[in-house]
Amino acid sequence: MEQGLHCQMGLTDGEYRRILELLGREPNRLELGMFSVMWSEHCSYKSSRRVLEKFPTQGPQVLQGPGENAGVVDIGGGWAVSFKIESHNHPSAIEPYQGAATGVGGIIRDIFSMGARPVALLNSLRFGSLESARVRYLVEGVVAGIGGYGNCVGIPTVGGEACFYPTYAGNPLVNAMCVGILPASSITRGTARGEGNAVMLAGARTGRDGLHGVTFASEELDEQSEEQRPAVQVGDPFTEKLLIESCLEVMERGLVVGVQDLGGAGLTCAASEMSSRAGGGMRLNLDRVHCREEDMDPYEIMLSESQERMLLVVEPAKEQQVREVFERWGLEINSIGEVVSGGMLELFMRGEKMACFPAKMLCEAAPSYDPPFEEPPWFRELKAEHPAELPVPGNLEEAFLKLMASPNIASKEWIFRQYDQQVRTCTAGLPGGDAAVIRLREVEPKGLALSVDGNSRYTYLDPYKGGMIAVVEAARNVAVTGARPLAITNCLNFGSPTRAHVFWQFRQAVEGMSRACEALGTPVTGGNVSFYNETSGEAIFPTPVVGMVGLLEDVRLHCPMGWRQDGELVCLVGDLAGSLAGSEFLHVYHGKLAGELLQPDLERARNLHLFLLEAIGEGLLSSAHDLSDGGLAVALAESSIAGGRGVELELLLPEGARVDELLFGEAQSRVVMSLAQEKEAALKEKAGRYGLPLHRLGITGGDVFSLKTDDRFSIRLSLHKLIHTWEEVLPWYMNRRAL
Amino acid sequence: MKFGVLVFPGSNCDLDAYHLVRDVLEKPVKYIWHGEKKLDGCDCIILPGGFTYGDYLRPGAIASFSPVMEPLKEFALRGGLVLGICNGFQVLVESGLLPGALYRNLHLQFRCSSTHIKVENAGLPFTNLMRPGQLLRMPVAHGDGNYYCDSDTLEELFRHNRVVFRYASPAGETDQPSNPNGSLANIAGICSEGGNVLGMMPHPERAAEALLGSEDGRLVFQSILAHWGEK
Amino acid sequence: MKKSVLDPQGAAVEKALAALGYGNVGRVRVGKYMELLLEKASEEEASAQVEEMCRRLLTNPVIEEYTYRIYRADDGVDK
Amino acid sequence: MKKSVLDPQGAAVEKALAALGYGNVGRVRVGKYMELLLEKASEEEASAQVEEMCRRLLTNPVIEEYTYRIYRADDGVDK
Ligand SMILES: Nc1ncnc2c1ncn2[C@@H]1O[C@H](COP(=O)(O)OP(=O)(O)O)[C@@H](O)[C@H]1O
Ligand SMILES: [Mg+2]
Repeated sequence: MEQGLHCQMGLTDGEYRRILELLGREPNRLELGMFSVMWSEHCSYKSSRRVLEKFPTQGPQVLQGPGENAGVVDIGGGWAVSFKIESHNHPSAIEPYQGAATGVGGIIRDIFSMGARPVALLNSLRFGSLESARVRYLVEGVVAGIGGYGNCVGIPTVGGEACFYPTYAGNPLVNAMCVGILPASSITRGTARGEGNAVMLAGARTGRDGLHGVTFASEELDEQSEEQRPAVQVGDPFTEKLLIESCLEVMERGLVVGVQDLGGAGLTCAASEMSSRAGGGMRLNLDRVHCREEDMDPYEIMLSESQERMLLVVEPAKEQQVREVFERWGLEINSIGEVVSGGMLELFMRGEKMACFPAKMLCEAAPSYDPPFEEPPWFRELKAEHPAELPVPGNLEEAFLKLMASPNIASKEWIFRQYDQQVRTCTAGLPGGDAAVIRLREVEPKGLALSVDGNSRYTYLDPYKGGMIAVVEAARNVAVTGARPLAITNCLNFGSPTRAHVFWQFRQAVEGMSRACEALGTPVTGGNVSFYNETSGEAIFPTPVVGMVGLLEDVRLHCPMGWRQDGELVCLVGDLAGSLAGSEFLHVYHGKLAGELLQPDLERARNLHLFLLEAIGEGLLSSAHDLSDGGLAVALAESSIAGGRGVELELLLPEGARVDELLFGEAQSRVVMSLAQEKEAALKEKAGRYGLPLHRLGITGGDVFSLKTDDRFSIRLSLHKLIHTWEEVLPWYMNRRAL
Repeated sequence: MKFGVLVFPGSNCDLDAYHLVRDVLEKPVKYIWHGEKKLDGCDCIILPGGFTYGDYLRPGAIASFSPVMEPLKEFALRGGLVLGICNGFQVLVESGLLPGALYRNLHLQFRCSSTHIKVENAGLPFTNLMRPGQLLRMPVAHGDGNYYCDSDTLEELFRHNRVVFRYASPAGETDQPSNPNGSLANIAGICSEGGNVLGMMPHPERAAEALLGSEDGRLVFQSILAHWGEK
Repeated sequence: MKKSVLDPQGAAVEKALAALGYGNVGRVRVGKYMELLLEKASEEEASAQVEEMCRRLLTNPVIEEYTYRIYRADDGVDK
Repeated sequence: MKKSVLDPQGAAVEKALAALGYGNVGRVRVGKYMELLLEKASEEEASAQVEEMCRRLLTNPVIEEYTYRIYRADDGVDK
């Protein structure tokens, strides 16, 4: 054994000793490679596992919690929804188009390997400032890559979020989420049960791409990263589309025992996890793996991360039928081995035994750590700063326009117009609303409301409250469409877990998210952790992203965010003024990120969601839009823009609040809504019953956005100007595309 | 009246066309696999949108050599109704059933957005319930919808009223800002000499139900039924 | 791409080059390049087959032109 | 495209050619072809500039390789 080979592969000396102990001998290069990828942070969750155990994962709706390829929740009527979010940050930083595209491909495979028909995609994107040409290059490539893949496979991309803060300049975040539907009684799992069953590898050929991709994902990015070129994979969405159709067909016809996609750590991961879950083993003959290149050795075959491949476990009697399905779709499929009892993973090539050890050693026996953690000094320092000591803007209209033109608030249409949002003809709420709304043809008239959310300004200032807010905001986004929040998936994007400050952030965020999930009754069914998001020793803002699924009992009643008619009443449910702490206004106008966040009131959040469910279900509301970045003024403007009509608003400055806190302050559990004037009494009664404050703000109509406070005209803009300001930001930046 | 929806590897709006005929029009419909050698008595064939063969090489190019294209050509020659939507239009162009070419959008991006199209020929089996000059709202979603043909062909298309739909502003102007892809003369859809083969980039099947935001697209299919003497 | 057909990719590349300071670059055209390996064929047979494949599938005569070159043995056929 | 990188287009074209009866075609790779006209430059300068442009913009070194050829006068520069 070469000295230090394990180090090159990313294993520590301690881990190597443990491998020696477990095996009772020295591993050969192939075995060591397999250990190194499976024991990487990406595959083993060795630093995060014990923290993640804190997530609430139970609930009557949960059919499959964390641990499988994706979670599954019951939606009634015999149907269920499978969903998951995953990061592809590092690959996207190196090759934005292919990195993002293969991220989408990977998450889709997680969903259909559960037996679910993928019906929607979402994504959460974080980049540096658009002033940078490199950042614009990344944005252009990532967005094109997401579209290029999703459009071709025919799954609509229905929503997402995109933020721009300097912290992500060198390490963009690309998180992709997929949602699928399946009969509640026929979940397929990734298990290799049944001694003698065939192990079949289907789809693309195995090439030398992506060797050690997971190790790459478990390291910080540095100047050398661009040289790590062999790790780059190219996505083939056409093959993926064929894989979806053929896999779903064999699963629907009950021809398979277990299925798992080949993602990070390729065949090594799929074979060992499927075996380990079933408590069994596998004997694989690597000569039978269809390879793209000649002379691939066992090491390369086992570690390749070539895309668009699936591993299936099939009873011998059904092998031929399975083969026929894949071949009809023009895909290659080979039986590469069989399930064996006893739990050993045995690999052969050219008649020789190349590796042999218990599959569990790669999975359950993987190390698990409790990294040290420590509250960072800036936590208290930033909290002690009081944004309310800053001067109130002299010109509120100018401040407001500045906010509307922040890339974080401005229209994201430049992004989502590159995505096919409507294929499958199920999208009832297009991107641009609070949550995407899709109908479910399988269980009419039910529908889903889907949202991804995270606010890294908040999580940087206070990861505990920020984590809580991510859940609360995602739930509110689906609730304003009239949906009941069901469950979440999440992607935890952080710096290196070996830094005590980062690990403190991680623990705090998970804690906050857990409390919120418990309070809202939305358990965690799965997710993904992405550590080592750093460039040159600098960690990104801690960025937990929440993917929320909400259920609409009748999709036809879903509530849009724009004013629907002239002459309707505009109301706010929740507190009038918010806080400037960590607000987008503070960032945009004062260039600051500081202050102590308000503690989110989880009880109120829960009541608000119940209130919305009832009010929308009874048809009281014409529109509803949640308040988030930019506060009340921005939310009102967005409802005007979305509805294509103006509004006359008169806001009373609450006692003790400043006008910038009223207009631009941020706080949770607030929603602006419009309704027919005669329904006001009913709404009041309902809000009262749920203990929610209700404020009358104005009347819709005309083509002017007019907002008065204290008898002064604060903001008065033509709708045209408002829309123009908000719409032109991203196109303006992105037209300066040259490097 | 019976509809057939062709399915090529990589078709992905096949489901949408099928759903539209079965659930919205409530008419018989069946999928026809690209490897078939006959059309099984269908009266109208829909070539759906999608990315046949990944749109690798050129959109529609590889699909245009599918076995099913032989009976389709015969069917079209005999006057059978053929509707190609988006990628289906690209297949029709590549196979020579319609003239010209569809290539990369001028701005080089995939574009999914709502467009208005103006009815230029309301006398076809696909448009007989429309008024000339009527505006329809329908989404487009494509990366290669930039219609091109040489000037003789263009003249011939206009002379024989074969330009069926053109992109227009909400006010009905066929101007440059309303053109989502750079197509020659804002062309959104054209038909064959006999008027029985229509290719269009916008998606009528995505605009045929109130829940999806527009019902204008249903007119295309209702016209087909009317032509056939059905309601 | 034929000269008469507007080439959006070429135009975009030209603009991007200009923005990078390569103002002396003009008439950029972007097309496709393919390499294929033809087995068991004399040079003339190869030529004839490539010609036929180009016409039937590899190019679209409405918008594209093509040329090709044939190499022997070790390096396959270049179109 | 680098040899080690998957070329889905090439694979699809190869299959399509086989289906059309050209079973003797293998190893199809599809790439980009560009023509540009460089003004006011000696052959060496042109060479250096093309090299630089390829590295900076025209190709993606992560997945692509490039070669180029330079012609004089009448026909511009061929990459
Ligand atoms: N990357 C993206 N992909 C798809 N849709 C996006 C993306 N970014 C933003 N959107 C859409 O733009 C709208 C506004 O996003 P955002 O401002 O983040 O909303 P919110 O604050 O309500 O979460 C949403 O409807 C969202 O779906
Ligand atoms: Mg929102």
